[in-house]
Amino acid sequence: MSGSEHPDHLWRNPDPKRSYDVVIVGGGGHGLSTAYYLARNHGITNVAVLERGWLAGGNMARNTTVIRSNYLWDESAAIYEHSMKLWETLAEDLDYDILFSQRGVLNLTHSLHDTREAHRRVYANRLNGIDAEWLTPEEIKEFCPIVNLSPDLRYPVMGASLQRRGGIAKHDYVAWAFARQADAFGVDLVQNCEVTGFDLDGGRVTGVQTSRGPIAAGKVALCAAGHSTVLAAMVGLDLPIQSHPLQALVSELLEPALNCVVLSNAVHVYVSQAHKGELVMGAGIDPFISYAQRGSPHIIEYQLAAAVELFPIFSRAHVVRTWGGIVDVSPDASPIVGLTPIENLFVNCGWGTGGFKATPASGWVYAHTIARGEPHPLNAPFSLDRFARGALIDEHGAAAVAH
Amino acid sequence: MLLIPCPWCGQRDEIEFRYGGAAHVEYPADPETVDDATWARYLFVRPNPKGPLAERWCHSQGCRRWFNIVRDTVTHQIMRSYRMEEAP
Amino acid sequence: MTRLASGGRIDRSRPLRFTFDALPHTGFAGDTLASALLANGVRVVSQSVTYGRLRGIFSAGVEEPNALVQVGGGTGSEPMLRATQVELYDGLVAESLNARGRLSPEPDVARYDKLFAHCDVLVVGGGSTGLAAALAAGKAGARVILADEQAEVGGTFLGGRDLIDGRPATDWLAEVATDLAALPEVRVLSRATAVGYYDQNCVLIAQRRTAHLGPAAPAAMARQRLWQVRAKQVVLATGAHERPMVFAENDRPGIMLAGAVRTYVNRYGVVPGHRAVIFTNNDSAYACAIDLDDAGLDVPAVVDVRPNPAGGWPDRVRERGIEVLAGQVVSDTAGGNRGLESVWAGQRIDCDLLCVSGGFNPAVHLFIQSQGRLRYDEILACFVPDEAPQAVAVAGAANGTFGLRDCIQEGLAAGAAAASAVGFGDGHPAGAPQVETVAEHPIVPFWLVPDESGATQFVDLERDVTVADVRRAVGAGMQSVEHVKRYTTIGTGSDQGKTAGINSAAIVGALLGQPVAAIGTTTFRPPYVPVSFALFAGRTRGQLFDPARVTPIHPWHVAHGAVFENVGQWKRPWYFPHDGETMEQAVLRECRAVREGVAAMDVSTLGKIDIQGTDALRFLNRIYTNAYDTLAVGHCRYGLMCKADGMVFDDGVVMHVGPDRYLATTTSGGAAAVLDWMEEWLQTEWPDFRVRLTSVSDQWATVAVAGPRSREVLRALAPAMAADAVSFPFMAIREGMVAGIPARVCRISFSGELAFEINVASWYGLRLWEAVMAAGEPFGITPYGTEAMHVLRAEKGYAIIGQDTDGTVTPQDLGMSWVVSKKKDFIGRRSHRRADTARPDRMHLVGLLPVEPEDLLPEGAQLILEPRQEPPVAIVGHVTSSYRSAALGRTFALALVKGGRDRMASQVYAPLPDRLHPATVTEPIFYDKEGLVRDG
Amino acid sequence: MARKHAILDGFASRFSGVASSSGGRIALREVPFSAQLDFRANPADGRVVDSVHKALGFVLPTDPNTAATAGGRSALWLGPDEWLIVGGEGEESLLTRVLHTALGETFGSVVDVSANRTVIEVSGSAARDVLAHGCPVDLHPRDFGTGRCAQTLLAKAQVIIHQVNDAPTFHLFVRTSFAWYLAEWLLDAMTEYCAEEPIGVSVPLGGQESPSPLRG
Ligand SMILES: Cc1cc2nc3c(=O)[nH]c(=O)nc-3n(C[C@H](O)[C@H](O)[C@H](O)COP(=O)(O)OP(=O)(O)OC[C@H]3O[C@@H](n4cnc5c(N)ncnc54)[C@H](O)[C@@H]3O)c2cc1C
Ligand SMILES: NC(=O)c1ccc[n+]([C@@H]2O[C@H](COP(=O)([O-])OP(=O)(O)OC[C@H]3O[C@@H](n4cnc5c(N)ncnc54)[C@H](O)[C@@H]3O)[C@@H](O)[C@H]2O)c1
Ligand SMILES: Cc1cc2nc3c(=O)[nH]c(=O)nc-3n(C[C@H](O)[C@H](O)[C@H](O)COP(=O)(O)O)c2cc1C
Ligand SMILES: [Zn+2]
Repeated sequence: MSGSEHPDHLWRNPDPKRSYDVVIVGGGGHGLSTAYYLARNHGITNVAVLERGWLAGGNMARNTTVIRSNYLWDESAAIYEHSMKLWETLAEDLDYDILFSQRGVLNLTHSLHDTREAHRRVYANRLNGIDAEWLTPEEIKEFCPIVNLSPDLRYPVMGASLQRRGGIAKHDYVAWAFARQADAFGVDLVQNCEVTGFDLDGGRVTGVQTSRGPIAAGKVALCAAGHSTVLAAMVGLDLPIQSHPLQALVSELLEPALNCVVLSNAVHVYVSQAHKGELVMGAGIDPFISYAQRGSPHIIEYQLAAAVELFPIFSRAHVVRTWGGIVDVSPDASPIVGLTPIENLFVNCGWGTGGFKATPASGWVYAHTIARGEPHPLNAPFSLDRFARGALIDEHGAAAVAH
Repeated sequence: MLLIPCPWCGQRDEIEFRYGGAAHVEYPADPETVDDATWARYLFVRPNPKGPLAERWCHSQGCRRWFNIVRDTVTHQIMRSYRMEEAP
Repeated sequence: MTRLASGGRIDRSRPLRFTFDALPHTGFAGDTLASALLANGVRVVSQSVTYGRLRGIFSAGVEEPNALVQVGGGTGSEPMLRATQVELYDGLVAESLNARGRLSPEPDVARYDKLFAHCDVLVVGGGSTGLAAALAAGKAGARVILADEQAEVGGTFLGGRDLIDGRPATDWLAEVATDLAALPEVRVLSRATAVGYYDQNCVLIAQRRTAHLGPAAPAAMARQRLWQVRAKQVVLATGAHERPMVFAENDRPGIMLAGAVRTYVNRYGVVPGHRAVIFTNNDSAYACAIDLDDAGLDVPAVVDVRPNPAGGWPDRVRERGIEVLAGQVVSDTAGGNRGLESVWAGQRIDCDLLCVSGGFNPAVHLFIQSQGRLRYDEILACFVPDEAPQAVAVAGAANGTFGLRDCIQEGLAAGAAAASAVGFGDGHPAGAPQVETVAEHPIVPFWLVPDESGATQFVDLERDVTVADVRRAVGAGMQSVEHVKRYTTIGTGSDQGKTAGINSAAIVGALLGQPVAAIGTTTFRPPYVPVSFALFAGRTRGQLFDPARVTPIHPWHVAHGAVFENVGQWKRPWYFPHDGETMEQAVLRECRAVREGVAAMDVSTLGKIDIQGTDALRFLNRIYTNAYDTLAVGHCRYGLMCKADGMVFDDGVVMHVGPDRYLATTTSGGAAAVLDWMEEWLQTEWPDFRVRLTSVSDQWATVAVAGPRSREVLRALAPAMAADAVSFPFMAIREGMVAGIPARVCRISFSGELAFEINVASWYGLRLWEAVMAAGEPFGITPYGTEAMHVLRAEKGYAIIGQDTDGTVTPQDLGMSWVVSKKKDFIGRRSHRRADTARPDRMHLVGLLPVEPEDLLPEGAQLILEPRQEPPVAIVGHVTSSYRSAALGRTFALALVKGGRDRMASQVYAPLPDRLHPATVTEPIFYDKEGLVRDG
Repeated sequence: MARKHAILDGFASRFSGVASSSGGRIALREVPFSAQLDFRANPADGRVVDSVHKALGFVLPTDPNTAATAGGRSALWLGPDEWLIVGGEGEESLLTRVLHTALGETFGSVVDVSANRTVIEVSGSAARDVLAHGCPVDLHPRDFGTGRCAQTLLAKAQVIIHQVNDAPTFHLFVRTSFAWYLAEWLLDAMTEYCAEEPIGVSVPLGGQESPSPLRG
């Protein structure tokens, strides 16, 4: 039973008030952490988080919980590392055991090209103050014995980068922990409240229309992940975001078998074993746009073929559930956090397949941006206008393959 | 697994196709005269509606023809399939 | 023993031995592990996951939450199987689990496969409804697949004692099975569970094929098969799952679903106890009382929550002297280490078997996956299918139709309608057979026996979750079943809450004062039952995980000891070591051969695209950054292409091979993407262009012969071809016979040396290579691989797309403005003018000479300006390529460096784990800057 | 003239073993070196169509996924204005000439792709079943049949499948660089059909699975 892991009280279920200083649209991890840091860091508590469904029922409920900060570019490294530092004290800060486990994240490489890129990242990480190591196959064997290191693999493992401080946390608990503290500060968490329109006064936003009536707002902060363009379109704002299905799956509970997080780009796998014992595995992104929270089965088939290749021991584990989320993909695979051309309207989106790990930092810098009306230095590079300038922060990793 | 009606080959499994994103995106008539913002819109901003979307696919493992379909992004129902030269 | 002397569908002439937790037992062919365990009097089969409570077999099907076992004794060990679904075989070895499985380290040597199948009508579920549907559709002439998850079709009535047309229902079953077998377009799959319902009627079926044979399973036969069925119409006849009742201590061994108990008695000839009480809110469990009474058990009472159960069933039970405790509930139980001993129903009743029925939940899992919507039916007290966006019909118990005759009728109608919807038959079903019906007394929904603490009122047996947990969740502020699910873990076990889900919703509703209809269900997701990873992987394993592409010359490389490199899907020789040589020695030797003598490389992997038509030139000018107007027939030119964002995408050589006809090469990994890219622009943006593109990558095998003595080799191979520098200038193309093979020869060089690329039809590739090696022998010709090729090109400063670029690099960044036309528009041109793209301090490709000539910088090493290492340190670039050069007698590197072209001769540092490595920034060209050796 | 080398040379003995080990249910061989021309022309241009008809004896098929055959040569529909013209070994120059003549001055293209793909021939009563393990296209006789062709995937290789007779015999046109992979895949997919004894499993009533997984 897991009930006893949780506090007796999480949140009230208030009806929305007529007006708030700040209305946050979207009660996912980012919306909730934004509300929390608005209250905690900036003393702004007359805040509502409006959620169309149940709290943290979007991507926050669906992600594979991988946490790491070993991003390539300086700008990304800085924001994700800020997040990592917040994770390291988050359970205490929020007074909730969020099962944050720094068990290490291993990134396998399978070609010279992969290996070169991994080295590039390891070296860059170190200069950015992020822990990063390169492991040879022998060292991988020691660190994670169940990885298949046979040279007979179609794409044999050539090595791996390792971030020991990386790991996982329990996604739902993280959301509830932020929600509980925000609630305690007086933030209204309003569920089943869909934002259906915006009130504008000239070029300024003054409130929102919702399925539970109009709500006036000093500032409106979008935090709607896959639905960001749908909301932005209501005020005539076009965001460079595409919403794609991203699937994941779990096995039944198993005795401990996998002691760290393993990622592989080439033989597409990302997998960890959650604290209860289920293997949690992310699949590939479906190429098409979808809001259905489901994807195609061949993606799952490929995923499991890759998993069994790399972990022969998984062969007879069973998939007990697959699901999908709606990820908000930006052209450079980096988030968009900051101001919009509309006064008092802020945007936070584009975290795509990797924003869970950013949950604390995203809320931290977004709250700052909302409170001050200007970006925090950490999110300044992630402005919406970077696309016009061409100042992209390309985290896709290297593109083509050599001659 | 979508079943996609290629206007030429008929209904085929999604795995035979390559996705091409939104259809009917206009290339700026004279890229040299548009400003950076307009050019960036062309490069990066695409329709992303919740509901029907006109989109391009290429039957890359089949007849290699690009074509358009209208597909609902919520139900995945495909309402229409038409050739490149046909009106949207 | 609790096995009946006769009856059931087991074969008493075939005893089977098995062990459970190391104790030996015997069952019969036709048993499941569960029925055999019950027959052997095994009541405790597991301990619960959190509290370690004793648990027994609870159901007879997929919904089983308790009897999870590890099974071996056949071909390998498999965790977390349901004893209710494991068919018994001789030698089976099973162990109990506490709802947590064990992965076996022994390799899984079994085979798994996949099959694509197509049909007009897919019927899921082979109970009375599904059989009727398949029969109706099949008789109409449609192609039909009927999939049932059990070892034999028949469904629920195999566990009942219905009469059809006055005879046992199994007689009807035999007839239907014969009829179906006679229809050539009907295929019946057993042990085949539909696990996922996807878009456009794509249904995945997981079939167990050999596990039930145990050690006798043929090794060549796939153990399991994944069917990907594409059906024009689907009929879901998946039946219904019985709901348990929620009361204190409701998890003891001996407490079972009433329908399951009937199945054990009637289908397997097993009575799971001696003295049985029934606890129900509906009529169906009365049949259980009668079956048990007939089987000779003591049945002291039926506890019925309904105040006045009347009508056919209660009467029949009362007739037998079984007491009906109307308006009563079982509120508590007592027991010991063998399970149940008594129940409390206003009075203590001793019993070792409690048969519970809280009503039925139609198995709507697949329907929901198909995007169907549910509606709550107040009369039936369950969620039933409502709107269906796909071409799917639901029939029988899955549709809330619970009478056998109605099920058959609905099945026939659904089958006929589905067939006629796709052009077979008129849609009118045949008449249904006669089935005796008993007047029913309606169900009274009943979700929860009142209990103060709720701490032993189990809602989810597999996950060990109680009413107390639900109460805490709701108390904490949770109002959605989705939250309650996640807070308590109800429904997240390997049974996915098949017996827990609706009860949990109803209890939440009760706590919030809302009807179950308003609470709704959590989301049903694939797979319907657990599916092994291996089955999803199928035969996509080992060397079949991904195609390994090879050139026609590949056998030679293998025979000559090449070490291979994976380049995309290609297998390419990386280097050819001699005996006792290290990689470094081999590569230096291969490089030296190119620079000093002659060497040959298989470059057949390059992509090749035939481009022809009167607009071909116009087309090339738009695709590539440089212009082709002045490229004469018989000549070729290097070309670079960008994506619309201005970033370098691919490169290659464009040959002008005839009037309006070109042949473009692409990088080995980029071929497919480049062709798709070209077709996309051609078909979508420039449909009026008269241009045709054809992939000819595999048509041609290509051998590069490079080095100062390559001309001599060519002369030996093609005496008729003038090969001197004037007759055959750089970037010229000649056609003619080479080694007796029609060939196209280009004077292209990727090393700076005199070099020729000889293209022949791929079926001549191996012959050509052998001829080149033979002709070159007098000159010491050396085969070389990709590594030497990389070194040589780097010495010349030629960038490799994907190594020296990463999708963020423009041609200008590479110092290749010479290949960017100022006069014409091309894809990506506009992007080069954007503020950030035009910045002078972008990353530039430069050369690096480590200060110590033996210092080999690792590729990927980051560069800094100040010799300081405390992070964070401003990064100015990174090493993209780095090698030891035979020609230079030292190491060198290429790097992308911020504002690099303005830093010539300055120092940068690569901070590596051991220390700082200084290097000097140079032009990215190290060898033969003046291009003197090109002509040999 | 040098001798050609068939890309699947090394598979010959494994291929030929299939017929006996499958009890005659499958036969497998490489048919190398056929002449293959990628031909693009406007199908509405009667002059082109007539010219091809006169020279080669077939009318270029315009129904998607169909092939026309005459005199041992075929035209496989590849797209609305594209065909693969297949002839015997060494006929590529002849066919090139014929097609160029047919095109005349009209817009189109002729590309010799004879060495681009090899042909793997799979035939026998179990052939259809074997292909169904990796091919998403419905090859059932009601939907496919002799004279039909399709460009699709077989496992992870792109192929053109052409059913040439009712045996049934299928010609799989596969790019030479994928031929090894496809050969290995086919042999693997045939395992169950090539076991010493035909594999059938006795199952209780109603649970029949015929030894051949695809009936009819
Ligand atoms: C399968 C999968 C695996 C992933 N794995 C990882 C991983 O391992 N590591 C990692 O770092 N990241 C991962 N991610 C990404 C991560 O989940 C997301 O980037 C992150 O959760 C997004 O932020 P969020 O939590 O605020 O979004 P969400 O939880 O999606 O929150 C957005 C909310 O906005 C609400 N909303 C939308 N429209 C409206 C409206 N009109 N009115 C009111 N509310 C509205 C939605 O209902 C939703 O609750 C994964 C994602 C998926 C889908
Ligand atoms: N008296 C009652 O209240 C009551 C309630 C429920 C059912 N019933 C009886 O149950 C029978 C209902 O007939 P029915 O045919 O609709 O249901 P059924 O339960 O007889 O048959 C359903 C069949 O589908 C199979 N199945 C379920 N899901 C599957 C899947 N995903 N893939 C493959 N197979 C799957 C089951 O194993 C079963 O064999 C009737 O005999 C009816 O009288 C009675
Ligand atoms: C890290 C993680 C672990 C999970 N573990 C389980 C699990 O053990 N059992 C289960 O049924 N679902 C598990 N889920 C999946 C959820 O049940 C659910 O599918 C997911 O939250 C998406 O919601 P939806 O399927 O209701 O749309 C897990 C999800 C995540 C993100
Ligand atoms: Zn097509």
